[in-house]
Amino acid sequence: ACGGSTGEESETADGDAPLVYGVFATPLEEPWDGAIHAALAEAADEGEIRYQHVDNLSTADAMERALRDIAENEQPDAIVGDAFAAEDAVRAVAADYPDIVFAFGSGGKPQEPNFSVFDNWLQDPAYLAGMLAGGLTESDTIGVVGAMPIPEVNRIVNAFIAGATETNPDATVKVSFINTFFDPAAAKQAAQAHLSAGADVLFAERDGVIAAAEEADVPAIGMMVDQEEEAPGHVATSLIWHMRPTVDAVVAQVSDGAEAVDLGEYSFMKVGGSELAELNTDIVGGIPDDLVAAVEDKEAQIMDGSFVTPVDETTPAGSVDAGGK
Amino acid sequence: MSINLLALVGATLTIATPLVWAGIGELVVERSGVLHLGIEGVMYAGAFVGFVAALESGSPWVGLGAAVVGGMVCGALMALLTVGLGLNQHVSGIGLTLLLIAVCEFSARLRYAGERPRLAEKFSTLTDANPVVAQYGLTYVAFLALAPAAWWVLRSTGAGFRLRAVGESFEAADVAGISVRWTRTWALVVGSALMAVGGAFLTLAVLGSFTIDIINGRGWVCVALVIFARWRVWPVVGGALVFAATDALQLQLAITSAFADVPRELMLALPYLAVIAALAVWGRAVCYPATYLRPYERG
Amino acid sequence: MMPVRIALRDTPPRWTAAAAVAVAVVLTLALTAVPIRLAGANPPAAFERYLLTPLTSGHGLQEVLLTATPLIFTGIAVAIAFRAGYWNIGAEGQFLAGTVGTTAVGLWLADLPAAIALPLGLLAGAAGGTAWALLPAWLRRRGGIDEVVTTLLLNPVALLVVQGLLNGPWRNSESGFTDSDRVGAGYDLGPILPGGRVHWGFAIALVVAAVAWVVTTRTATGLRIRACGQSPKAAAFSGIAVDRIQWRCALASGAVAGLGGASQVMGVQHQLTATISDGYGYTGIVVATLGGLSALGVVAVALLLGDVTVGAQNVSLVLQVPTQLGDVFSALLLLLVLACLAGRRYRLVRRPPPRTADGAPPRTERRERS
Amino acid sequence: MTDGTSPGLDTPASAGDPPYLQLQGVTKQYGSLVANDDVSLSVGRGEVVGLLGENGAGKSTLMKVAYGLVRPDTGTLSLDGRPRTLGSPREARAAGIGIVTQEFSLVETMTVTENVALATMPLGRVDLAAARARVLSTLDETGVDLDPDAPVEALSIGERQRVEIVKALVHECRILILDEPTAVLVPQDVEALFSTVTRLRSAGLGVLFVSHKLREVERICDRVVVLRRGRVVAERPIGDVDARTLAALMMGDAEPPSTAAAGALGATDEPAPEEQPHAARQDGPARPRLAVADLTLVRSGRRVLDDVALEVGPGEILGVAGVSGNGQTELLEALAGTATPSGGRIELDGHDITGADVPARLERGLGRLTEDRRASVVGTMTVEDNLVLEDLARFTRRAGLLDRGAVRAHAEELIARYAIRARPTDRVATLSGGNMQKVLLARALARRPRVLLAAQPTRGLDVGAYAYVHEQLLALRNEGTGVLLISEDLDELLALADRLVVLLRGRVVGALDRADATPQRLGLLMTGGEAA
Ligand SMILES: Nc1ncnc2c1ncn2[C@@H]1O[C@H](COP(=O)(O)OP(=O)(O)OP(=O)(O)O)[C@@H](O)[C@H]1O
Ligand SMILES: Nc1ncnc2c1ncn2[C@@H]1O[C@H](COP(=O)(O)OP(=O)(O)OP(=O)(O)O)[C@@H](O)[C@H]1O
Ligand SMILES: [Mg+2]
Ligand SMILES: [Mg+2]
Repeated sequence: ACGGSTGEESETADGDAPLVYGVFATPLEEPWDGAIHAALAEAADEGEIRYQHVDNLSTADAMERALRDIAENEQPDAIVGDAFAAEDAVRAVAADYPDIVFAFGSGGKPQEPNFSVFDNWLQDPAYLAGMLAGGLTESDTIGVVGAMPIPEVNRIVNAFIAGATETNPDATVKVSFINTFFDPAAAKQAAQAHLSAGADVLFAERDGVIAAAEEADVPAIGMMVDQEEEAPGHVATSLIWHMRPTVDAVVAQVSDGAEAVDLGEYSFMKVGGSELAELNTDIVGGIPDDLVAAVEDKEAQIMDGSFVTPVDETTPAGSVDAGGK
Repeated sequence: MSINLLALVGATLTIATPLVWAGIGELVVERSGVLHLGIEGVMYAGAFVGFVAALESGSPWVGLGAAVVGGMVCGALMALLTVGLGLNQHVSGIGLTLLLIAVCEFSARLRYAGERPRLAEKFSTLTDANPVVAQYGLTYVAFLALAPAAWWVLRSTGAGFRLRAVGESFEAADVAGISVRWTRTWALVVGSALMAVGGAFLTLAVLGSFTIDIINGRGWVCVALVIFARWRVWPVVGGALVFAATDALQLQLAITSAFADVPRELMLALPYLAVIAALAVWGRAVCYPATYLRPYERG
Repeated sequence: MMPVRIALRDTPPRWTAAAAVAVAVVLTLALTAVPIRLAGANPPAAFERYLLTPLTSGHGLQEVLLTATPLIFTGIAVAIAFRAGYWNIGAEGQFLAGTVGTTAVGLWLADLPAAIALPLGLLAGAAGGTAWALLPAWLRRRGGIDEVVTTLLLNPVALLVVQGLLNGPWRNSESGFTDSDRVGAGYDLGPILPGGRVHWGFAIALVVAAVAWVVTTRTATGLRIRACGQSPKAAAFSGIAVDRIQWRCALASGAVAGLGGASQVMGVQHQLTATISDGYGYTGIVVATLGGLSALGVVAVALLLGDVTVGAQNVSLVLQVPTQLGDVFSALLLLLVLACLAGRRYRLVRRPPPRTADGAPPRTERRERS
Repeated sequence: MTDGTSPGLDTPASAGDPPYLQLQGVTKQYGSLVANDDVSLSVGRGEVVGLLGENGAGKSTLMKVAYGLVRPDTGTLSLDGRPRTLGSPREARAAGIGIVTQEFSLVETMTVTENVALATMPLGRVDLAAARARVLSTLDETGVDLDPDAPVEALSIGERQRVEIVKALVHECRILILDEPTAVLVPQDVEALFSTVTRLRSAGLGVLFVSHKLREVERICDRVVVLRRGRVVAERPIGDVDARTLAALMMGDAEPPSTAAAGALGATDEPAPEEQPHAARQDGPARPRLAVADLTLVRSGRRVLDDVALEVGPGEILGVAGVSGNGQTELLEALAGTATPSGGRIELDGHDITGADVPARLERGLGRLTEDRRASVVGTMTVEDNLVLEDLARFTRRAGLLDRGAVRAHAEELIARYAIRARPTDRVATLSGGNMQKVLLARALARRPRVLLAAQPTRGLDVGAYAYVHEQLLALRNEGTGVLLISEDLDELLALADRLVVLLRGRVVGALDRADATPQRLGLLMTGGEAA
């Protein structure tokens, strides 16, 4: 995201470190691609890779143009990015350049020989966050504001609901989507609709919700990065996506030769692909110790594999009576 | 569950606020015969400049001031293009929007690479009594001061008459010794300042943070509202309220189980369809300001 | 007092257009040098890539044509309507409606052979665009309801329709992501040159432009359309059915925009996605007006924008500067080209030695304004 | 450049004190066209200077220069002998100059009062009540009749001209510029204007008066200046000029105006001899070319046309007199096909065309010349395109392709035949109204109409054009075409019409033969003073 600076860093980086290109459909400001970019930039800073990137390739022809341009002229070792909305183009290019490692965020299957896919599998932290929310709510109503009902969001929201059900069988989880990745103002209005409908805990899958929570003085749960500092008194915790393990897997492929695998589980919590930020117990109303204990206990079960969070990618209904379902 | 009426009204007022500010700004400009499609970009610039200034200074008031100044500069730029050089208003406006958004996003990228700073202090609602009156100061000003003032100025001051004269007939204004160029320039400067405030409302009051795409088409809605209102102040306000009300309603319906399986997109489309319907019902024969879209040239 | 003054030309000579664009380019370079430095790249390298690189390699040239294709469609669409005095700001929505139409047949009748699929797909796109243009045109004709508002507001609605379909019936059956399945292979508009990226949609765009050119400049209909746009009153007085002509142009405009959508689905995306239109409809307004509402102008401007778009992407990719820098560049170029083209109407002339009867200095200089 | 005298020397004004207003060496070019070429002109205290010249001679341009509306390329302007810069009308007003421009300069959506007050409004709150009072007092000082609260868009052309005059007179000024103020005024209004001017003149007002009507110039001017092609070609005290010489001066080498023109211009008092009004109607009562029966048109509740009945026979010119705003415009629209009547019947050669659209009417042989030129041609299109606009079918080859060659030939032929001063490729907007009118005339006559509607066909035209249009109308009449001539110019009606009807508030209130029509009787009928 850092203008030219990234480019210059990469030049200073170790000459024979693999050259990895980040190719993103949305601007880096969008949290999803932002997370991928952050991990790659971090790896570059550590000299693991040389890193270049281009973002905001919203149409298939722009995406394909960039990929071919890179593959043709820049001799990269690997290309990482998101193939949503351009599956065809990306896979076509990958097929034309079998020696380059392609690792793309995608809902599709891997493609021989060199096209691996990954995704942000945050159902584990989402489940834990749900438990937390279920325990925190007194009105038994929880509000969730999401971008749009795409699988990655759905399974997070559904896991969240499942978690809430565990700690609070009577909880009602209300879900609304703003149908755009941005427009935090709309997200805030949606959150306020939740509040007016009685919600007293909010899950901020999108920007703007935390502002509403702050004004209404209720706890909220952040997303993608630790958002605690945005509202120290109100952000109970955040779901965090760590792309680094995935990146390392890609780097490994560069040295051991390209494969076509599903890198999905590198986003799972037990491999450190995702986590729930440290609980912030000094939020309004605090967090009861037994709830903290319950969450940490479940976290441990997930880490040792004794609990596997169910994955459900169906679109959650606007209002789910957790108990009822 | 039932709809919470108070909350609905409160949300309506908040959602309508930026539309009222920017809409009245657009109205002032269009009354002088200039179509200001730069509005989307000016709102965006207002939101960004206001945010940056507030962040640096730590005071939202400084941010507001900066937004106003920024808006005036944008207006002057639009005036240079459409009044000074007499360029096509469609292209100038769209071009200005593209330019301003690009410049803001570019600067945002350079300044805040990655992280999302928040304002230490943002405008807060004047009271928390109940959702209806728990509004930001800018909302109160928009409805209780700006709109009446705009209405009065246009209706019964020389400034208003000059604005309309220029919008209706170059020859008449000219012969009456009214400078078409200056009038239009001032209209653009003042109007754009109002638009910028509308944009800054989102960053300085509603969110206290800036993200790209923050205006997300609200400017285009304002253009539509102004034409829909036939360049009259109160209908602009009314239109903004209709739009905002449907939007707020949609947000509440989306989370009531009764409407769970109505397609969300249908509800999201409601505000636009509402305005079109309103126009279709009592929007016959819009007559534009006579000098609309025409550059002014003198022998 | 300056020895020269600025005077209006009767008609600017043709070559000045090219000159104006050149001047605009130079100014743009000068103005963008600073931000480019700020972004940590060196301006000359950037400029070369913005404008020249795309044009110097065969495959870069192809990318330019590819990028220009949707802009030619929307540009022509807007030009048709504007010429007739129908302010269609809704090309964006009509373009999207076109993509929906094409995708619909492409999904439901996926297995048709190309011979049938191609015309059907294009037809469906045009039909979709026309359908989306129908309501505003009808409101305008029946109730004199202003089309600017209605066409403008239908754009976001069209996008919502796309999203609704992608969230609902057309959700990708494999990935579950919100973009449709691939349309039947029969619907693919192949590359014009084998292995190339420019698809036949570009050829169709050129044909559409050519037809538009002939109609507006060579036919009686074209004359009627211009009359309606430039003086509806006089047109009506001369017995031209203004309403009907504007109605037809409105629908034709929608059809062409929809055709653009079809070409984008069949030639580029091969599926429907929520981001399939990169604001082509709005850019079309710019292309049309900058192109002077003439078919040739539209094609020229579309190619220029295509060049800059490709170049901008290339810059951000190779020099690692933010993509928005490209947007800054093209927005500036746009405004400056507009300004320079307008500037052609003026020329400097040497002022004849002022005659003064009583030796009083002539007072005219300070009155000069261009 | 001017024959002999340098401007302003032998004029009463400059005998003692310097002239109020003096323009010297004014040159103004538009592109290649020189609108004013080294023009010098002065107006003194209590002096009325007439400015004459053909269409496009440069009169309006010069007036606009004097008022700061147009910046000359060179030249100086001095007030009371002191050189001044009039960068803008604002300064001109401040210097005490008032103007009635040729083209209306009114805000249609504002009321009469608001229009009048516009120039003097402060930025802050305006006191419309006071403004209204001022307007009312000016109205009865000048004997002009207007509703101060009427929105201008609701006013007829004549009424709008009155507003313009009130606008100029309501503010104190020392110099008044009147650019063809009478072109659209009825006799009563002209009288009112002239008496006001005379009164103010004796109070020291200096007036610049532009007109194409020599009779008016002779009446109120002390001195005339003649422009041709942007140059001053003559400047004479009114005493030693007569209509014919002036006309000759204006048109330069062009042949002197026919007696018809001279007659219409009042140079000679008896109607021109060689017109034989009934010439073409010897052969008994033929079937009427145009027959209108109880034609009614209702607009916003008002019956603007009320049971109008007319008949125009072959080879006959029927004149329609009336104060503007009494239904002439609507009558024209209803007949031309641009307005649909609420009731009644229109027959052309016995065919009912009441419901027919414009093309159908054109097919039947209807030709139109309207009062609003600029709404009858597409200004931004070329002369040749405008000339074929009504008749596109004839110039279309198969596949709808336009036969450009034929269009060009057509244009060149008409330009030659009707002496239009323009090239086929000129944009019509750049033609002077006179030539614009010729274009319309050519377009209408080219289709050999069986019935011609002519509304204000000579409004604002110069001597040459005026005479020319009249000759064309008479020739057409003599070929057997039926002509319906709507005009507010009584001289014109009396010179051309075989029979006359008078419109008052949308009804026909009088029909008389030309023989027993006098300006007095008509004037009475037009103002409702006498029922016929
Ligand atoms: N705005 C303009 N642009 C280009 N040419 C102009 C313009 N105004 C005037 N002209 C040219 O200057 C010439 C003089 O115009 P002007 O209005 O002074 O004529 P005029 O004497 O007033 O004619 P008329 O008797 O019809 O009023 C015209 O023939 C016209 O070609
Ligand atoms: N937009 C324009 N471009 C070029 N010339 C113009 C333009 N507008 C007016 N003119 C010129 O200004 C002159 C005066 O214009 P105007 O409309 O007053 O003519 P007019 O007074 O109607 O002519 P007439 O006295 O025959 O009625 C005309 O000769 C015309 O050539
Ligand atoms: Mg004139
Ligand atoms: Mg005239």
